[in-house]
Amino acid sequence: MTALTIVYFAWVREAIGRDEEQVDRPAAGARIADLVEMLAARGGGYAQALGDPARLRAAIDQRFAPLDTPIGEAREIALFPPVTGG
Amino acid sequence: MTALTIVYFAWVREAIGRDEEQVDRPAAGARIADLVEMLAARGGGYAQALGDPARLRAAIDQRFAPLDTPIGEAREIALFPPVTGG
Amino acid sequence: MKRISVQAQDFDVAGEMAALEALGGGGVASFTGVVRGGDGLVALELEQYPAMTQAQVARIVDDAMARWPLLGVSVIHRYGRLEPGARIVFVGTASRHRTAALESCAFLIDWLKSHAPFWKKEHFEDGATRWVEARAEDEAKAKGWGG
Amino acid sequence: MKRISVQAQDFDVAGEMAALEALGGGGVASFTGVVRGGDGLVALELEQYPAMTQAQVARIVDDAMARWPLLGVSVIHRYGRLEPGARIVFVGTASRHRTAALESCAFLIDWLKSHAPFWKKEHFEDGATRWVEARAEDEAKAKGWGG
Repeated sequence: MTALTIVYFAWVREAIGRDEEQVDRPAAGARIADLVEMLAARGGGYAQALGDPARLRAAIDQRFAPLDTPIGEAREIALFPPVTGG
Repeated sequence: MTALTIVYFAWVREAIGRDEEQVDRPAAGARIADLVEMLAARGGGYAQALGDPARLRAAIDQRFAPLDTPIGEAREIALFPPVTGG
Repeated sequence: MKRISVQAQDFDVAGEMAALEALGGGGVASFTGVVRGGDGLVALELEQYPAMTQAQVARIVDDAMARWPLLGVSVIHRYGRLEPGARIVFVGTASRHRTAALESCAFLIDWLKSHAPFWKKEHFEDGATRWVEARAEDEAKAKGWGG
Repeated sequence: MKRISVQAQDFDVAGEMAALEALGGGGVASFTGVVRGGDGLVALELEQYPAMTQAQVARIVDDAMARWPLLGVSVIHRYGRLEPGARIVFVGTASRHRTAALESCAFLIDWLKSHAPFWKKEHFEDGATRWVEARAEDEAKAKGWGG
């Protein structure tokens, strides 16, 4: 199965120290929250950026999605703080 | 006592055929509505312009005022249709 | 900043906007009214009550500045003969708070519609003319702001 | 008319306004957001999600055009490093109905605040930086429009 691209923005990106990476696709049925938990378990900047999911927002294939959304066939997951545009 | 200036706008002005005139000051206690009735009684364009007070609005000394406002010491009464600015 | 002008000539929207942006607020809201064409309209003639207009518009602007935390307000209202496409009115507001800028802009234009002493006469290509009638809806909108 | 641009460079408010006025509607509403200075702020850095931004803004504009009878919408959002006084965002709407123009303009800016993938980082004169936190108020405003 293809890898999954994860992209990071704002302080999530800064804490992790990269703006994009490829990860192995999680098991079928995994949700974004499962991916976040898995990444946070790496510790360091990952734990700092992703340890408190309540502070995070996400998008699947460039569309906003709640953290409990199944990853399914997605190609790109984005993790970031609540947006502050306008 | 000084005369009272009456100014007309929009179709009130057109029907009467003038934009301003001086009239004798009505008796003490008279309201704008009394003035309107008096002027309408002149007939012709006056009756056409002022015969239906419900279609009129007024100002006393450059401030909007309901037709039942006493004329008092006013120097200028304006009679016109509802405004359509903006 | 408070700029009020009742004038016959056209105005420079960019200049007004730039002056409001320069006040250092977070947001500038504006509304520009333009003469709508169609139905054979060749011109809109705006009559005003000169002795009253400027003071009445100033009162409306003061009301807005009392109700919202505004850094600046600019209101320009034209009179005279205006052809389709011509600007009639400009309202611009600047505030640190975008909601204050947007709401006060809406308030001002609603209030000008029903409380500024202007009357519009339509001129049509067949020579006919018609005074625009006030719409009950406009009066209701202005009343909706209370005060 | 539907114009959407996500760009680093500044934009020409007058040109956008003129294009909206030329649509023949009765009214053009606009909101321009400007970087606020103060508290030692030297710059605001706007990060975006490039693959998503344009499409997401287009969806918000389509929502507005579905909800209000609009003749035209123009949305410009900048990214990159912006100094105090610089324009960040422009929303312009044109409609035959002033209420539609004003309401849709407010809707669009509220929606951009909480649904466009931008993040703001403040840079201060002492070298400190701080990511701007989303305000619950902005989210509530966007939700207030329903949909």
